[in-house]
Parts: sequence; structure tokens; C-alpha cells
Amino acid sequence: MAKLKIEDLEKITEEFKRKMTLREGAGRVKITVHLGTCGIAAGARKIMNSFMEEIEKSKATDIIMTTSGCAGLCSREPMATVEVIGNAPIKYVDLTIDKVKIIFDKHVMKGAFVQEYALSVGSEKIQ
Amino acid sequence: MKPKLALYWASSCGGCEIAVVDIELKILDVAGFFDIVFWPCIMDFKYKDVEAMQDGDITLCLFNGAIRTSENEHLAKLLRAKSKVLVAFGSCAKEGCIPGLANFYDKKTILDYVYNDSPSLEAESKGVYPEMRTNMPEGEIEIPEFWNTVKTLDQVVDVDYYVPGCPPQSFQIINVIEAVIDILKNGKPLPPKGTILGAGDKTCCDECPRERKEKKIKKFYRPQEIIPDPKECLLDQGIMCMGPATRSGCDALCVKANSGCRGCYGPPPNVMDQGTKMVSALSSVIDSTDPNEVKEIIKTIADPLGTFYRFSLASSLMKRVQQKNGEDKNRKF
Amino acid sequence: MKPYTIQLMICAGTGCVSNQSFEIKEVLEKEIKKHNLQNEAMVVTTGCNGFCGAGPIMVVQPDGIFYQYLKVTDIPYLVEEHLVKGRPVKKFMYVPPKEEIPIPRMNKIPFFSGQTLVALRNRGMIDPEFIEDYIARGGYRALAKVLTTMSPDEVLKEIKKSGLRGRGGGGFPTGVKWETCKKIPGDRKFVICNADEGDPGAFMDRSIIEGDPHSVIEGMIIGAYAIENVREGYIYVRMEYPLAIKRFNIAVQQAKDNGLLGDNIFDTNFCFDIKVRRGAGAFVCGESTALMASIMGNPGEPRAKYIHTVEKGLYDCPTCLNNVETWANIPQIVLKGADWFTGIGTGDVTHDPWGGSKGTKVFSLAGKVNNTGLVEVPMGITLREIVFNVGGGIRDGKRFKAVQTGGPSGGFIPESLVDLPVDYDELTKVGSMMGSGGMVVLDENNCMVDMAKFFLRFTQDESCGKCVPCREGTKRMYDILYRITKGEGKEEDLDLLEELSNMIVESSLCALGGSAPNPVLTSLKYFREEYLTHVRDKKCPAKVCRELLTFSIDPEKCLENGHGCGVCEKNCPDGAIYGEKKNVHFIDSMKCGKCGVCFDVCKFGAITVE
Amino acid sequence: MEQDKEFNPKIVAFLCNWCTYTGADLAGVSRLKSSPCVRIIRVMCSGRVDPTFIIKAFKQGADGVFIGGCHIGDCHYSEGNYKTLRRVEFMKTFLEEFGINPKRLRLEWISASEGDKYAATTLEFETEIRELGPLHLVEA
Amino acid sequence: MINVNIDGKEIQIVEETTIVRAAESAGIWVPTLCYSELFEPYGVCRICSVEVIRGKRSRIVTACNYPLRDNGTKILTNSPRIQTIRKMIMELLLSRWPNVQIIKDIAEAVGVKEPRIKCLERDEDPNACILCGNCVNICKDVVKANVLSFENRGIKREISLPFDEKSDECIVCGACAHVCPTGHIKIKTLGYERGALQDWYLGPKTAINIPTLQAVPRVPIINEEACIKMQTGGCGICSTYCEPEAINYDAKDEEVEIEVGQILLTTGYQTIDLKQMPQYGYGRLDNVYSSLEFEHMLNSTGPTGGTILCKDGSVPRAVGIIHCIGSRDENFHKYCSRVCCMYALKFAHLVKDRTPAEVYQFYIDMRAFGKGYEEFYKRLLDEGVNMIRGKVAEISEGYLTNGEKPFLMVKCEDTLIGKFREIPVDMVILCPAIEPQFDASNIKKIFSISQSPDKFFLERHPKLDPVSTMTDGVFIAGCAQGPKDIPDSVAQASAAAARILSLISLGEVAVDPIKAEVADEYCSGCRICNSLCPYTAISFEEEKKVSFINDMLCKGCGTCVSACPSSAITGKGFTDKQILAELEGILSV
Repeated sequence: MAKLKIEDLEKITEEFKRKMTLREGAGRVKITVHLGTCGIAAGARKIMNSFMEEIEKSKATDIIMTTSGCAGLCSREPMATVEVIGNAPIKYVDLTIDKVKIIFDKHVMKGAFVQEYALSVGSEKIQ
Repeated sequence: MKPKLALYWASSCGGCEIAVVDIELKILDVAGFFDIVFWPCIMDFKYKDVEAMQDGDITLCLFNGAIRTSENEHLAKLLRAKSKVLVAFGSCAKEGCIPGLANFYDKKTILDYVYNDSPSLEAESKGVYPEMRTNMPEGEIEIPEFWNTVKTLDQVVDVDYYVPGCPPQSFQIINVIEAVIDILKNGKPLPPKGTILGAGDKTCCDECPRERKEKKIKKFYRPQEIIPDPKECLLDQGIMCMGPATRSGCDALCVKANSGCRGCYGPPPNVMDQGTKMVSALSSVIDSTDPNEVKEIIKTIADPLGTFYRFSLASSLMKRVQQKNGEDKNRKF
Repeated sequence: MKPYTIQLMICAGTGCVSNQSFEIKEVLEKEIKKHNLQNEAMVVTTGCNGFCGAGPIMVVQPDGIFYQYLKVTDIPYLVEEHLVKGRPVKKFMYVPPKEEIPIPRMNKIPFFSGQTLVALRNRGMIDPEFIEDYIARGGYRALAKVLTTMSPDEVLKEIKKSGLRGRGGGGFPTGVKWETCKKIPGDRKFVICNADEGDPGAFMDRSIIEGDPHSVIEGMIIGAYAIENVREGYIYVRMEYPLAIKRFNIAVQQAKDNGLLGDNIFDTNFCFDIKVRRGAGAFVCGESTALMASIMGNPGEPRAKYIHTVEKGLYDCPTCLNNVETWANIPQIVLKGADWFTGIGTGDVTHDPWGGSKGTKVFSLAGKVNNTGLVEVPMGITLREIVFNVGGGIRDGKRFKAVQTGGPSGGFIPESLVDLPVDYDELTKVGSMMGSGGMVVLDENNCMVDMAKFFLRFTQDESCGKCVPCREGTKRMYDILYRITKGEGKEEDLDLLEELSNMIVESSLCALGGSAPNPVLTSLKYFREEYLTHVRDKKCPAKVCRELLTFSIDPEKCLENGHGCGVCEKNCPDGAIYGEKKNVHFIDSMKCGKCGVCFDVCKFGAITVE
Repeated sequence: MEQDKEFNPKIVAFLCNWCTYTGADLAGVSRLKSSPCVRIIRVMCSGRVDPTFIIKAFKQGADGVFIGGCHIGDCHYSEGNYKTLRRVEFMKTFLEEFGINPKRLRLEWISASEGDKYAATTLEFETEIRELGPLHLVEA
Repeated sequence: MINVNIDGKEIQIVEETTIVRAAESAGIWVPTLCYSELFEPYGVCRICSVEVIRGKRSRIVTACNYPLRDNGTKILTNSPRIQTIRKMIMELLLSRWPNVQIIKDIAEAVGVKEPRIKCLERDEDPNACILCGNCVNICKDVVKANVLSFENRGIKREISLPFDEKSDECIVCGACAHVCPTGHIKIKTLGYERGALQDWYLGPKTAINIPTLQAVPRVPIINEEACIKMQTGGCGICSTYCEPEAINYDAKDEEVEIEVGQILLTTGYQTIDLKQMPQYGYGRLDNVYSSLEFEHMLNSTGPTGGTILCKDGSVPRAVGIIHCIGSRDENFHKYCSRVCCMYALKFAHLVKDRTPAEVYQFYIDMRAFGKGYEEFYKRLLDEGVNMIRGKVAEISEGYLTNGEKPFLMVKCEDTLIGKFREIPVDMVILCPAIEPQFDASNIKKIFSISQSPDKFFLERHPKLDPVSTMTDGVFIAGCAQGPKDIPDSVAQASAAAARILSLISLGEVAVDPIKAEVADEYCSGCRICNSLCPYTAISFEEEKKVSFINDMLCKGCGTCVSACPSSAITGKGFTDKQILAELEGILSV
């Protein structure tokens, strides 16, 4: 194995950052895709994958991607909750891949939530 | 009156005669000093001429060639009688030389091979043996008898001096001739009988320029198997060289040509038998103590008998290989 | 790097491993695969989580859901509910004592929220067998900083300024120790990590090694750099910690492979290497001179320390020995600065290195508290906070009686001193010691004489036997305590105990003997009455010393509640109980072997013990 | 053949001074019967035996040649007998080429203490030579 | 130098002095138990605890190993605090070892009479081990043999040998016993055991010993293999105690080359290995001895002091002496060992003399050929020794039904009465064959001499030259030449000595003229001969390009003579001409 140089420490850290961010639960944004039976039937997995692709593309390391079960609004699936830490979480409904791109761009990356796709704003509070 | 010189060529290749001519301008001194009375190779002399001479008429006779036939023997005896000094000139006369190698076989085997078995014979000439006597229109002719064993000159007649070599080296011939002329001219005493003229008392090694080390031989190489180092002793390199058991005098001719000495100058003084002496010397330096390995090393010498006795078989202790009359007929024990 | 959405952090500390955490991991992975979630969920084995009492433990990140007491058979259900359906499973969550609503998130559980993590900062966060995890959490940055921007003297200054004191028990200021070792001339010096953690019930060091071995290695490298002329280091781990030995070996190898140990670390001309040595199973080898003797292949016996090991230690060379926890603190101090470190803890160390206790201390909390396990708390925290907040109070609502700190060499701290701030000097003042961090909580059911006997039994057994006071004295003390618990004690025994204790403390060769009588001395000091009850009245108030108990049957309860059921008679191994069926039963005290079986089998509480 | 009846083989023995010669002496002192056909030539070491002597002996009318030396490794002169060993090996091939049965040449290691071996070996050799018959060499 | 104050006395001492030494120089007694000046202070008894006051700090230290470093240190050796500690320690020790004198003494000195403590491990033995560690330390620090060590820990601690077995490392120096304060360690001399006697085992192998009591000169020597000083450079304690400074560790075995003109080989004999003949039970049955072992027993300085005893210590009731074990035996040696008959008779006489036992001689032929020997034989017959002519077949163990001790049953055929007999005896002495030393063949090679068929060295001539060998200057005498008794050996040795002296008195040695010589005029320098000479007598003269033989080195073997392909080498005395003439001569008829 090659001898480590000081620069290598940063490289390794960068490489493992996302894993660690997830572990520490300390990201800037948390995206929860609701993967209940209803969600999966409505294509939530596709939504999740496209979120992941977006994360990949953006090279962001401070986004936590996670899943949860049914959120109770089966008719509006696929759904996802985006929570910029410190702000109230926003639930997006009836998602498509295109919508995901826009949400990711505007809300996740820039912090401005996308009203037209959101279920409602202010229905949830900061935990 | 000029001293009389005779040269004769018995069973030999004729090289010795060429060697005599090869002394270049010196031949004129010879011609000037001697009255050449018999030299069949050069001039037309008849046996009658010799027979007509008085005993001891010839001052010096240089006899080359071994005694193979009754004619050879007859001439040897004749010339002995007519000569004051008879010199066995060249290796054939002195020790049998290459003709002497015929002593590996007996008369019948040789004749059978030559007139019957040899693959070069045409079918119609196979089995045609020479007849001792043949009637020709000119009358009955007789061919000399072929002896069973080749002999050296001194085995047939008394020899005064020897000049070894196959052939004797020209510069040695010059030396001999000059010495003879000097003796005859100035009335000096003759060297003791049996002296070997035109050669040294040491061995070929003495004239050999190669560097020698302590010898240890693990294998003998045939000439084609190895490219010898031109500076190192050939035996050290495992190449058969008879030099150590061969009289000096040729100025190490073969060795200088990067080829092992073949032993034509015969055994050095004190050595009775060139072949056994070589066996003794070589087996002393074979580098092994294991009998089987020793045998293997000995096997790498091609034809030891022929090699060690190439020139001296007829004059060796055994003189010839035992054939039908000897130990065993098949020679395989 | 795959963007997993869920990470399942399974504790693989010794405690949880012994409760089948590896098997759980296997089943988890199988189940995840079954539900085709392998691209979303990742299973990570971590070092000790600390809440060992509740093992096996799993934390589901990023939400930080804490699961406890898991069983292999629970896993399919858990995976289906939580991972597939996204519903965290309440029945595996932590429920605070006396309450019914579970706390799902780890950081909301008081056991965790009351802690401050420095030495244990990576616990449950990294896989200890992956150096990359450690680096990703900021590992080896301190080393890089030290090697590139600081001179050895600057490092030493920083450590001195931090006021860090030895976590192995003595509390000797680390900076002062390093400085002394540095000043002694010599071109061959050693650093040693003492991981021969032998105190019963203490497992701080083991958890650090098992959870974060690289922090110790990094600390040692920094120490070697600061002390100078140190090219060799030893880690002495006790043989009974196979997992710790394994993790250390892996970590050392990884560090070597990555050039963090060996020649020219980070392309500087600093060279340092570490060897792992296994201890041979003697408690006394935790003593520095005995430990060094053991490394050198000699019998693990201590020697007189009139010439200190920093002067003449391993192979007669200057040697700096520190405890695992001490070394683990070093990288953080270097990285965050001495000022950050002095911000935690008590006292003032700016002028006197002994002036205060800074930073945090890891304790292994055991005994009669609800939450047992490993806790890292800031120095100066009160015992009350530890016992009642972090520890969740006394089990079964019993009365808190005392805390025993510092392992077998420590002392008892009675309830009256429960608001004592925990630091080196305060504990010493009340006759106990910080020790390596053992903390055993006792309740009303613990007999102090019995506890003292228990610790003495350990120390006299572990005494190497080299010096007379420790070899002969501790055995005699144990004999006396044994007699007292058998009811054969006399009042003058207490004086003799005290006299013996003082002699042993003063004249023993090493600290093992010097501190062995502490449990007796403190229990005599704070609970002399209890001793007197044993000696004078031949009674054990805590009802522990069997020989002093009398079993009898309350005739009313026997008849009214149990109608003379006779179960006790059937179960008495001594045949000491007799009585007609449906009538009151009696115990023949002459025959009674005081085994307590009758007490256990009687459903009606008719057996009384006095 | 009629002369076979009167055939008394001539065996020339070259014996080393330290072993076989002494062994022969011992055989004599011990009154052991050894071959009467053996005509002994004492040499200091079997290594002195020149192959020329062997040929010469046959030439002179010997029917067999016997060489006796110290045991290998026991040579009084350390290693003289190794040379004998090699020369005899060589001479055997030589004799064969010459048309003489190599069995007529025999090399034996007999130590000074082996009088019995000397006696036995010479007797055995004599028998062997008798079986081979007289050696008639031709020159012409 | 620093100033310290001990119990109020100001004294000046060198830095690093221990308190014990400082106190000694101040004339103050500090009790010690495990302290010895011989090795590094161990500091475990803690009885020498004293109070050291530096500034305001006071601490208890052990006086034996505390090095004084600071000026103005105050020491209290007998403060009340110290007194309490000492008393308590002595109470502990006294309660465990109440009868050990040194503990009693110190206890009394510090004022302890009766311990208040009851000790469960109480040991009443006055020579009990008190675990002071002196023996371990002297063995470790001084002797450096590291034989003794502690075992177990805590109260179960004890002194032990590795694996509780007899240690090969122990050199039996006795240092441990010397420093043991209670006499717990004793040096035991191994008694007369059959195994020990048969292995010529003369007791423990000590590093310094007198080889045998009758050694000449009778001085102790150091056994290099066992000496720690010579093995490791440690110890050296004997030189510090030897007042005449007679000990020299540098005198070691060394190889010396001495040039001599003549050598007398008297390498002697060995006896046959009796274990080859299991039927006689040697090494298997008790009380079966070889003659040399019995001789050892007869010796007044031997293991029994010359008393003839069976292994169990009883006096034998009957003794059998068996002749010709391995000699006159087709399976082993055909020759007669010559000495056995007479020493067997001597044994019989001594057994008769010293015990009331019956003696049986089992012989094949009685060979009493020497001067006075036959008379001795007659005398023995008169003494009532039983003579049985016949070879013993077997010796086996026999038991009596009444439970008496087992005896040895000798089975043989008595050829004089023509009967098979079984004779019970308590002891059997075997007379083993004399045979050449096992390495005689090596000696033979080194000196180029010969061995006769029985492998004894061969003389040049059995009658005319019985002491010289085939190699000039090498002579033999004694049993190396063949079995013989002492008078014969002395006679032969004297003869050999006379031969050697006669050569020395001549002053010069006539060299054999048999040499090889190179005739320069014929040598051509082929170098065939160069590698042949085992004596390197042949060299090559580069300048003349001829080989040269050094007369003095040449032994005249003639190998080079026959090898010389130009016959330039002649072997004087054995020239080609001479040999050929000889050949001609012997073949002429």
C-alpha cells in the first residue's frame, strides 16, 4: 500500500464524507422518500433513485437521503419530504422525475421551496 | 672422390623424399658435395646398379619407409651391405609410422578388405587377389610378398642412425646434412651408433609455447568438440596431445597450429614404449577417484591404441595387436 | 461510494459480541438482501456503544433510532417494519425506568445525552477495522499538524498547558511526565501504552481499543514525537482481551501499510514504530515496572520505583508509559487546542499541573443502577448526576448506599457525599481514588463488610507476593474480614484491620499493596457501625452474610396466606423445616444451612430473614 | 592340449611395500598356502607400477600380472593407490585392444593384516589364469 | 558528597549511597532480612523501612535500596511510625514462621514477642523457607545460572526449580545454600545408586572439583562446561574468595602444535559394551556390574568406601564372577583378553576377604600363565572359591516364595561334571572383553599405520620388531597393540622408550635413500607430475620450465616416476631399469 501523504487524508475524508454525514445525522438537508407499499406502487423507488442521481450529480456531501414508510396520503404518492435543517420540512406530492429535478435544484440546493409541488407549507414543525 | 649418397623409399608415403627436396637451395650443396648413386625417386637407378657396388661403397644411405614386403626387406638388406652408414630416415623407417598401424590386422584381413570387402571396389573386381607370380607376354613376373607384420628398419637390419619425424622437418634435414658434410669434410669423428639425429632430447613440450598448469583432466574432447584456447596447454583443456611423450625436434609444429601433437617424433629418450607411458601419465592426472567415473573418462578418448601408437606401434613393446594366433580370435572378452 | 440511504450501526464491542451481535449482523444482511435493499442499507460493525447493559445494540442512522436487547429472531420483523415499511419498531426501543413511552432517538436518551465525548468521540461512528473511517472522522490530522507545523517542544507545551492528567489512576500530569522523560539524556527511549486493564468490572480501555484503536496509536506517535529520541513503542494488552488485541494488530498493520508508522512518517525524518505485546494474565502487570519487566520477558513483578521509569524503564532506557485513555485524548488536545480542553473540568492548571482535573473521564458504570455501561463525563460532574441522570437511578427503586470508585484499590463514597464533584483530588480527599474509572454503585442490599472482603479477596489473590506487607498482610486482612462475615469477629479485629491497613499502605513495594486496603479503610471510616453490627450483634443489616442470618417462618402468613402449603419443607436441602400440611411450619435453626431456598420458594412471603 | 597338463602359469606380482608385501609376508609367517606361481616384485607403492612394466611382463612371458596395494584411503603414501586404480583401469581397455584378455591383469587391495586375503586371492588368480591358459604372443 | 541527617546525626556521604550504608557509617543499626551485599538489594521484606523527610514531605522507604540524592535529607530510622510498621511486619512473619531463628531474633529486636494474628499458613519448621529471595537473587545476579525462581503468586508464592525438575543449569555451586538465612536449602550428595555407578557418575557435576580423590596432582580444576564465568562471563565469585589468587579463567583447552621426531602411541583399550549381551542383564538387573565398576566399589575412596554392598545396602550372600564376556567368543572377539582370569581371581580373594559370601568363578579355561599367577590360583582354590568350568548362558532374577529379597540366578553348564546348573547369587561381576578404542581406525589413518584383523595396531614385525610400526618414528605400546596386563604393558612401553631414546641419542636420523629425482635435461615441464605428489615435494620451476623434487619432502613412493611421460624422473632404488631387470630375472625361468 502506498505511503499516505498529508493531502491524502483530505482525499479519504472527502471520499467517505457522505457515509459519515449519514452516520452522524448531521447533514444540511434531509430528503425522506416515503417508501410505503402505496408509495412503491406509485413509483416512489424511481423518485428515490432520481434524487440519488441528482445528489450524485451535484457532488454534494451534506445531503442525507433516507426513506420512511407510508405518510398516510396514499392517493398523493409518490411523496417526499425535504427538510433543510433549521427550517420546517416540506412535503411534496405527486412527484415525477422532472419535478424531482426542479425540487432538488431550487429547494435542496438553493433553499427556496417549490410551492406548486408542495402539499402544504407549515403543516409540520421543526422537531 | 666425392662421398656417395643413396636414398631409398620403402613402405612409406614419399613425404620424406619431398622433405629432402624441400631443403631448397641446400639441395645444391648436397648435389655438389655428394655423388648421388641411388635415388630411385629422383633418377633412374636400377637395383642392378646397387648390387654391382662394393660392400660399403655408399658413404651414406638415407632409408625411409617401413618394411612391409619382401622387396622392402631385400632392399634394406642390400643397402645395409653396400652402405657405410645406414640411417633410418623418417618415422616409417624408425618406428613403423602410419604403415605400422596395419599391425592392428593380419595379412589376410588386410588383403580381404582391399580386394574383396572394400566398398569402393567395383563388382567385377571383387575377389580378385594379386597373384605372386603372373605369366605375362613378356614372361613371368613376380610381385614381392606381403608380410603379415610391418617392421621397422632396425628390426630387419642394423641401423646406424635415426632421423625421426613424419616427415623429418626440413630445417632438421639441413642440420643433419650440414653436420654430415662437416664430419666428412673435416674428418671429424662420427657420433655414437644409434644416435638420433635431427631431433632434441626433450619432449615436444619443451618447444611448446603454451602455458601449462597442474593438470587435472575430467574429460577428453575430440577436436571438433571444442575450440581450444591458443595460449593454454591443450592437455589442460582436455584435448589429446601426445606432446609430453614425444621427442622434441619439430619445433612443436602441430601444437602451434592449435592441434594436439600426434607423436611423430617418437618416444623421448629413456622411454621404452610411447603408448604405455602416455597411459601412465594421463591416468595419473585424470581427476577422479571413483572407478566407474574413471572408466567413463577413459571412454572419452577415441581409439586409445591408435592414438597413443599412431607412429610407434611397430616399434612398441607389443609390436602388433594379437590376432588369430594370439590370445583370442574375436578380441571381445 | 454508493449513496446508501440507511446505515445500521451494530455494536461489536465485547459485551454485545457475547450477546450475538455478529450473528445479528449476518441475519440483517441476509434480510436486507431478501428485501432487495442492499443498495440502500449498509450494515456497519462499530466499537463499543457504551450502553453495554442493554446489548446487543443497534443504531439506525441517519435518524439515530436506538434499538436494544435485540435477538436474532427479532431481525426479520425489524427489517420488514423499519427498513421496508419505514416504521421504527417501538418494542425494541429504550424505555426510561418507571416510564412507558420509549425514547426512539439515541441522543435523547439521558444515558447518552448526559455524556461529553472526547476519548470516545468515534464510538458507534466508525468501523474500527477501517482506517479510512477514522481518517474520515478527522483522524491523523493531529499527527499531520504536529509533524508539519509544530516543534516537539511546542507539542509538549500544549499538552502541559492542557492539564491532562494520567487516566490510568494516579493522575500524574502527562505533560510533566513527558517533560521528565524528554530531559533524561539517552538516544533510545520508549513510549508504552498500558492496556493491561485488570480492575474487575472496568472496561474503559477495552472499549476505546475495540472502538477506536487508531486514536491511541495517533496519540502514541505524537507522544513519541514530543519526547524525542523515541523510535519504538509498545502496546501492552492483557491476554484476556482477544478482540482488543486483534483490533490493535489490525490497526498497527494498517498504520504501517499507510506509512503512518515506520520510517519517515509523512515524508518527514521522523520515524516511529509500535509493537503489540500480550500480557500474561496478572493484575500486577498493570503496574508500570511489572509491565516493563513482563515486556522484557521477566516475571511480571514490580520493583522499587525510587528511580522512576521515565529515567530507567524498559531495557533500562527512559520510558514514558501512559494509559490507553490518556493516549486517546492526545490527538483531540492537539487538534482543538489546550484551551478547549481546559474549558472542560475543574480547577486551574495554569500554574500548578496538579491544580485541577481537566477534560473528561470515562467510567464504567456498574452495580445497582438502571443504565450500566460506559460513560464519558466531564471532570467535576457530581456523583449524583452520574448515578441518577446518566445511570438512570437505582434499580428497583432501592435506596442508594454508596459508590465504589477506582476499582479494587479504590474506596467507598457514602450517600452523604453524593454531591461530590468527581475529580482526582476530591476523590482522594474522601479516601477513594479516580483509579482507572471503575464505578460500582451500591444499594441498601449491599453489605459493606462483604464488599470489602470481596475486593480484598481479589487483591490478595492478585498480589505478586514479592513483598511481605502485601503478600502476608492482605491475606491476613482477608482472613479477618472472612471471620467477621462468619460471625467470628471481635471488636479488636477492627483496630487490627486498621493497623494492618496503615502498615500495608505505607510500606508496600508497589501501588497494588499501597492501595489494596482502601476499600477496608473507607468502609471502616464511613460504615463502622455496620462492622460493629457484624462483630457485636452478629447480624448483617444488608442480609448478605449468610452465616449471620436467621431464617424463620411467620406463622400468621404461613397459615393465613399459604395454608401451610409445605413447599418450603419439600425444598429444604438440610431437612430443617418441619410441620404438618395445612399447619404452620417451623425452621430448626440448628439444622438450617442458611441457603435461602425457602425464602425463594415461598410465594406468600412467610419466610423472614433477620 | 597336452602342454596344459604341465602349464605352470607365470604370474608377476607387483606388491606395495607397506600393505600387500607385508600381507604376503604375514601369509608366509602364518603358514598360509598362497599361489606358488606368483613371482613378486616389491615396489614402495603400487603407484610405482608403470603400465610399461605390465606390457613388458606379458612380453617377457608372464601369463598374468597381479598388482597389490593398500586399501583405498589407507595408502601409506596417502593416495598413490588412486593412481594405480586409474592406470589399471586404463590398461585393461588397452590390453583388450591389444588382444589380451584383461582378466590377466588384476588389481587387489590387500592390507598388511590380510595375509589370508593375500593367500586366497593369489590362489584364485592362479586358478583363473590356468583357466585362461598360457599367453602366447606373436610378433610377426 | 552530600550531607544527610540520620536520627539527628549529620553525616557526609557520596551521592547515590543507600540508606543502609549511610546508617552503617553513622553507626546506626537498621534491621534487615532480605538484604545482602552480594547482590542488588531486593527490598521485599520491608523490615528496613525508614522515614525519609525532604522538606515538608515525609515518606516511608526501604533503607536497603533507597539512593540518597538530595542534600539535607533527613532520615528517621526508628520513629514511632517506623516502629509500628516494623512490629506489624514482624508480627506477620512470626505468625507464619514462629520457629525460624532469624525471624525470632529480629522480632525480639523490634519488640515483638507474640503475634496477635492467627495465620492459616503457619509453618512450624525451623528451617522453613521465608521467601526472602536470597537464593533466587544470588543465582540470578551473581552466579548468573538462573536456576531458582519464584513460583505462584501472593500467599502461595514459593521457591522452585523450572518445572519442579532437576535443572541441568545448576552448577551445584552451593551459593543458594550459603545465602539462605534459615538453612532451608541443603546441598545433598547423591548416594550410591546403581544407575549412578554404572554411568560412572561420581556425584553432581560441580563447576569446581577434584576429578577423583586419588587424582595426581590433587588440585581442584574448573569444569569449563559448568563454569558460569567461562560460559557467560558472569559469576567469578571463586576468584574473589581465592586468597592466593590461584584461579585463572584464561587457561583453557587449546590446540598446540609441537614438532616431534618420534611418536609413541599408547591409546589403550576400551571394554566391550555389555548391553550387547542382554542375557547377562547388565543395565537391566540390579547388582550386575562390570569389572571396572566393581573395582570402583572396592576402592577405599569409592562410593561405598570399599565395602562390598548390594544395591539395597545389604552384604551379598553369594557373588558370581563370570569370565570371557565377549572375548573368546565367536560372536564378538575371538581373542583372549588375557587379563580377566587374574583380576577375577583377585576379586574372588577380596570378596572372600571382606564378606562372608560364597564366590563362584565361571570360567572357560583358567589362564594363570604369569610369574606367581599359578600359585595365586592354587591359593584361591584353598580359600574355598567355587570354580565352575563352563560358559554362563543367562542371568535372570529369581524370587523366593517367603518374600525375601530377590536374587540373581546364574544358569550355566558345568562341563567338569557334565551338568546344567542354576546357581543363585546376590551379585554378579562380568569380565568384559578388552577391545581397541572405538576410534582406533582414525588414529591409524593419522599415523599411516596398520591394524591387525582384531583392529589392534599392527607392529612392524610380531617377533623382530614388536614396538615399531610401518611408519618410521611411530611406535606402539600397551593395549593399543593388543590385550595385555600391566607388567607386559610396562615392558613394551619400556622397550619402545628405549627404541626412541636410541634414535634420539644418535642425534641424526638416517633417511631412506629411496627418493625420486628429476633429470633436468629430459624434463620438458609438461607438469603432469605436479599434482601427483601427496607430500607436495614436486614444484615447478617457472624460469627453467622444469619440475623439481624436494629431496626432504619426497617419501619415495614412485608414483611420479611411473607417471613421467618422458621418463625424466627416476626413482632411486626402484628405477625402471632395475625393475625391468628384476622382471626379466623372475621371468627367465
